[in-house]
Amino acid sequence: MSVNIKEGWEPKILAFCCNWCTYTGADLAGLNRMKYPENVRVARVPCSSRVNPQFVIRAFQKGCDGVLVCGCHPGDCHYVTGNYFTRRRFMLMKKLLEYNGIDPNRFQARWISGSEAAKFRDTVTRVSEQIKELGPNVKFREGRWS
Amino acid sequence: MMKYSYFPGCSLDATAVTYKRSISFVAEKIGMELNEIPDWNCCGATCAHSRGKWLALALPARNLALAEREGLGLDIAVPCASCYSRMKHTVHAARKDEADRKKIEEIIEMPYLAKSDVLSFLEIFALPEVMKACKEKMERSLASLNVACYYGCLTARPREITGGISTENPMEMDDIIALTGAKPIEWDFKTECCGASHQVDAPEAALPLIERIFRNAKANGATAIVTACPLCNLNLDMREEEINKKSGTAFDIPVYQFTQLLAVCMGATANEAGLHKHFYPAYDRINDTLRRAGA
Amino acid sequence: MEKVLSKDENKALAPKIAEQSGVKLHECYQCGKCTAGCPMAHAMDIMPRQIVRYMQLGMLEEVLECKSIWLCAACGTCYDRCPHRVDLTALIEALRHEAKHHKICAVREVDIFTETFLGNIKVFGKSQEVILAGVYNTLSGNLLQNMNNVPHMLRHEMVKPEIHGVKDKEGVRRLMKAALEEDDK
Amino acid sequence: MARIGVFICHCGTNIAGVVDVDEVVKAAGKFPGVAYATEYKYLCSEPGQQTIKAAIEEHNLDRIVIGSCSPRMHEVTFRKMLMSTKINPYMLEVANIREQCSWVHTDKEKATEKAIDLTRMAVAKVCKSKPLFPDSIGVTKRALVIGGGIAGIQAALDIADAGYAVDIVEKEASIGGHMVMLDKTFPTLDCSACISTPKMVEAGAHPNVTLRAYCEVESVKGYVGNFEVDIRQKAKYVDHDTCTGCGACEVKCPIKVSSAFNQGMCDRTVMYKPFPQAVPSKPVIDALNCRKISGDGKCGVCAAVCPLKAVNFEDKGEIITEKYGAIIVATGYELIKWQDIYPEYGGGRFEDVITGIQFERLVNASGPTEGHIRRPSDGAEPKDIAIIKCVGSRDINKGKAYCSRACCMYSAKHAHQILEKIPDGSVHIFYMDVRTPGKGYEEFYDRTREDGANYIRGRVSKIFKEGNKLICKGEDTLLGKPVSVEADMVILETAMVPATDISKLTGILSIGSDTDGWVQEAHPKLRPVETQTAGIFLAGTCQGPKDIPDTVAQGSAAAVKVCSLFSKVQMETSPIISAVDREKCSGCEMCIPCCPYKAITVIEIDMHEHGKKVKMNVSDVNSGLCQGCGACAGACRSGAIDLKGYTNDQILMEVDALCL
Repeated sequence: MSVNIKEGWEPKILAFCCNWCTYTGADLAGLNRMKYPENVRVARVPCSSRVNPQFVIRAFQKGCDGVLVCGCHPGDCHYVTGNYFTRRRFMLMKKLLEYNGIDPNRFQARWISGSEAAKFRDTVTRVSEQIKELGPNVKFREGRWS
Repeated sequence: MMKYSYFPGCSLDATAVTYKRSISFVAEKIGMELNEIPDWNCCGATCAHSRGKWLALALPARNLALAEREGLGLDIAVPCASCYSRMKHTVHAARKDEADRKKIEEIIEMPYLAKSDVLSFLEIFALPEVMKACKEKMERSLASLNVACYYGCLTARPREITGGISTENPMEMDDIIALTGAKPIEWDFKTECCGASHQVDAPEAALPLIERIFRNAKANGATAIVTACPLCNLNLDMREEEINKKSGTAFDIPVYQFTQLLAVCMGATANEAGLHKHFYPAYDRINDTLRRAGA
Repeated sequence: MEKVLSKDENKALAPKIAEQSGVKLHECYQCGKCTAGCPMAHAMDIMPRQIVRYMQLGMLEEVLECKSIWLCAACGTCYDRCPHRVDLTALIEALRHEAKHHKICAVREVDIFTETFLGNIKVFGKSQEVILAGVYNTLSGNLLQNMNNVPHMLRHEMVKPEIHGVKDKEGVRRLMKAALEEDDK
Repeated sequence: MARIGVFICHCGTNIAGVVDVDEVVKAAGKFPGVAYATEYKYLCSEPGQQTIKAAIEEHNLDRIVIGSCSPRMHEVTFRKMLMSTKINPYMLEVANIREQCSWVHTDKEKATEKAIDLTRMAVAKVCKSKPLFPDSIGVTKRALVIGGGIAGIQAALDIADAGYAVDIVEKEASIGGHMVMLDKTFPTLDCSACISTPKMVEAGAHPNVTLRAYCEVESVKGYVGNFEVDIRQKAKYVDHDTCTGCGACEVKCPIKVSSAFNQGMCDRTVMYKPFPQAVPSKPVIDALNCRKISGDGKCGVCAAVCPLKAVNFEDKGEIITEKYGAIIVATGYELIKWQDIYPEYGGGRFEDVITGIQFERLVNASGPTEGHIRRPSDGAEPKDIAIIKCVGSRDINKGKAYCSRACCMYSAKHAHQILEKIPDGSVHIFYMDVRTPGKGYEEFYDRTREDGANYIRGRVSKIFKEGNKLICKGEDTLLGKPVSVEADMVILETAMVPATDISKLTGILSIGSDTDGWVQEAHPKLRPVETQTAGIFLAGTCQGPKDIPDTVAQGSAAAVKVCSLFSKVQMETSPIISAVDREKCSGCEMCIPCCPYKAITVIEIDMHEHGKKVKMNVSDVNSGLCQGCGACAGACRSGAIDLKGYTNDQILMEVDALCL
């Protein structure tokens, strides 16, 4: 995928969404025909704690411009303690990305419940705008050899 | 520290002489410093915002900017509910939207950063520090006086702009009046409008607004009504006689400013508290109450 | 002849005025709580609720020509108690500006009072109550209004001969001119 | 090499209206491993599923990708379909190109490109899928119903009649909930006690029903079929086994407090039964107000007069732990605290401004006034009564946005009862709409107007007192005129809101609640009595405002869900659970603290290392306990423990596919 920052460049953002809360919220946003930018691709996971930090690094390595991890609000997790692990893991992840020279704002975590359709739309819209400002993720792409 | 910039408002130098005298007496007595804003202008009251949005924002802005230029960095004390409301609207608009603040600066040709807050006399006298100061200065009691505290509409509404007291059943003035030993009664027209300038430009339509205030106060056993605004006071005090004649009611409820009752209890003479300056005779009710309370 | 709603040409003007005053007309479901609480409703020709109804249907002239927008005392009760937070006070304020723009005013006295009051500020920078009352009475034609209170006012120095206006009268006048230009844009 | 079949659904125009389906099929055809790609108008329909089955045979496919609506809608449908083919139901991936693509985007080109990306991710993931086979575990054939109102009672009785054991946990001293407080019920006006007390007695006496009154749920562990629940039995200070409910102690108890059951309209003794027809019909001591227990200790009259020595002041209550297979939440509603949010209606200062339920107690024969309508301030019979509807409902400024559904009918009933009991009385009802959605409801509304109730369309703005009259200022919006009513008493029909401690319970059960705090149902239309969590169901007003007919219907509905769960000898468990690859596991035990169900343990196994037999500690997953959250797989550094259905490989392939 050639990387030329041409006008109208659209960021590619991967969002890991937990099946019980955020994925449901996203579906509800669809049910209510809410509109949001097209550049987020959702990958469904049973719980936000399923997201191994290696997946996030792999996404950036393969050229993703932004990664979003969404789950239930702390205390509401369907698996009781899942999102506590998510929270701890991804505070460290922000530091790791900074250490690697990736702008930590490319990676964000949000708590979105099954009934917060509007919050999902607003999160996707805001994150897309933020990533668009940051521009394409050239850091890893140049290093890629495939 | 009880130090404020002070915006008296046009009516204090005219019909609201009772308010002006009692404020200066009480302020001096409890050591409250009121620095009058130099060369202040009229806030525009209802007429400005009836005519235009920017006129309504600009007129109070000049006063706020003058206070800011003084550099004292004090909050602004405002005795009149209408001036208070208009200045609060300007501060709210300036703080909410940077573009509006800049446009106000352009219109008034002065810098205005909306740093200091605007406080009504009610909010100031309800502060614990001021309440304590007043309590210490109490010399006499108005024990048997049943007072209906009338807040008027602009001190309470709109909520998000005044941001202070309850819009239906506020208690600030009740607590202040309780300091004098008088009994603030429970009644239902605390924040119902008195008609303000409509008493002049639409008198027949507006007069019932005052009658129903008196009727509810009387029904709940009030022997005095207390206000915290020159215009509410004027409308109630000046028209009680007129209503008794027109509607055949027998309201006998004098109307005071809350600072007058504080002044009387702090030892002010009838003259210093302006008790002889009311349209509806107000001296006797205070005098009898003080005697009965053994002043 | 009935009102043809679909064909009204200045139908777009009503929503624009509402939007300027931050009011979403569709939010009002005509419950009547504003009229019920309005202190001046008894004297109004169309009820506060009906003002919103006319605006919802884009029927702007009826609202601009009504007495209600001038009898409103701007006390804010309607907005405070409205179950859908429709700011009727702001809407009526905007309608007054629009009516003034079209030189329509169904309650002449209110307009005379406003103009006299603002005239006072333009001249003195402050509102001189005695001049305000005098000029208003003459212009409005009810010469003896409140005259019975004048003796009392004189005796108790509520009304003083000397006029203490603002020193920087010129500054206040410039400010008012600039603000009104902005308003009349 | 995998032979994948890709099927893109039009869903009528829901998908095809925005996404160019043919483009997606063309692109999908070129993805690695795809042997056949096509599209169809309605894949979830019977003919749609037939086309897929035919294609599987014809092109000898071994895994399927479906681009359609959300997997949460039809993944189960397509898995059931695959059961009748040679393909394992878990060799399936669904790309969500409706709720998360066509419905939320307008730009056709970008939406199509996104649909292609989502399909490419699904195809990449399905390449790494492996056949999975569900396990099965035992089911405890005992149900727990939380809440003893009519919903809980109905559910418990239906479960008990189906032959299964069921416990009702009720936090008050008696079951009955709000319904038993009512006098009559609309639209047939049959007396509420006459139809609910028999049900209460039946529940009290049913061999399969265990009544746990004055209890609260402390904690819930486990999962569907195998819940372990700690129930706190609050201290009753009366041994209900020996006590016969003779009531001697109640009569003698010297201290009186406001009766919550009678909505504060009268007092009750501290040793009390909430109401005469209480079930269990044995008293408890309200410890907080008891002089003996929390006062100066100088009392004990009840113990003295009790012929059976059933009173025990040392009772500390206890924690009972029970195993259950299913839980039904039926905790009901409360009325909004209107006093705090409506100062313009007096904010509670006027004694004669009461709520609808307070009026029900006034007009109820076993209420504080034995059914005579007397106003609280002076006990006089009110002649002119005003009823104000939607107090707290349909009001985003001070109350709740929603409509509370039942008040239109129960206010008409109040009007009817007033006009029946006070012949020369008058009733004015301030309304905005009269919503009569049930059978016989509109006819009941007609009859109320026939009885002489005056309906005035408009909200009341203010209630104030003059003399002993309450003035209600309103507007008749049909006339366009301000009107007011001078009333002797005012009834506010206040909004229903969730019970105050519902958030504690939803936390314990880790089930969701919606933005207003009501328990979140799995799907508002298709799964109204289930929650997101398998094995936990709901019934009645805990899910949202509703009237008694709907509540009872939901009670029975939830019961049948429980019975269908209990009808299975073994319960199939989801095969999407974790498993450990012992070759890779270093025994670091990082995964163990991550598991909320304590499904991972360390075991010792024999391994061969460089030819020598060696003992090694590795993790092991108990397939019964694991619920498939994947927290362990997220923590494992060596990728030894992995979640079937969402393996590391599958997700990494998804990520790679996105970034091509």
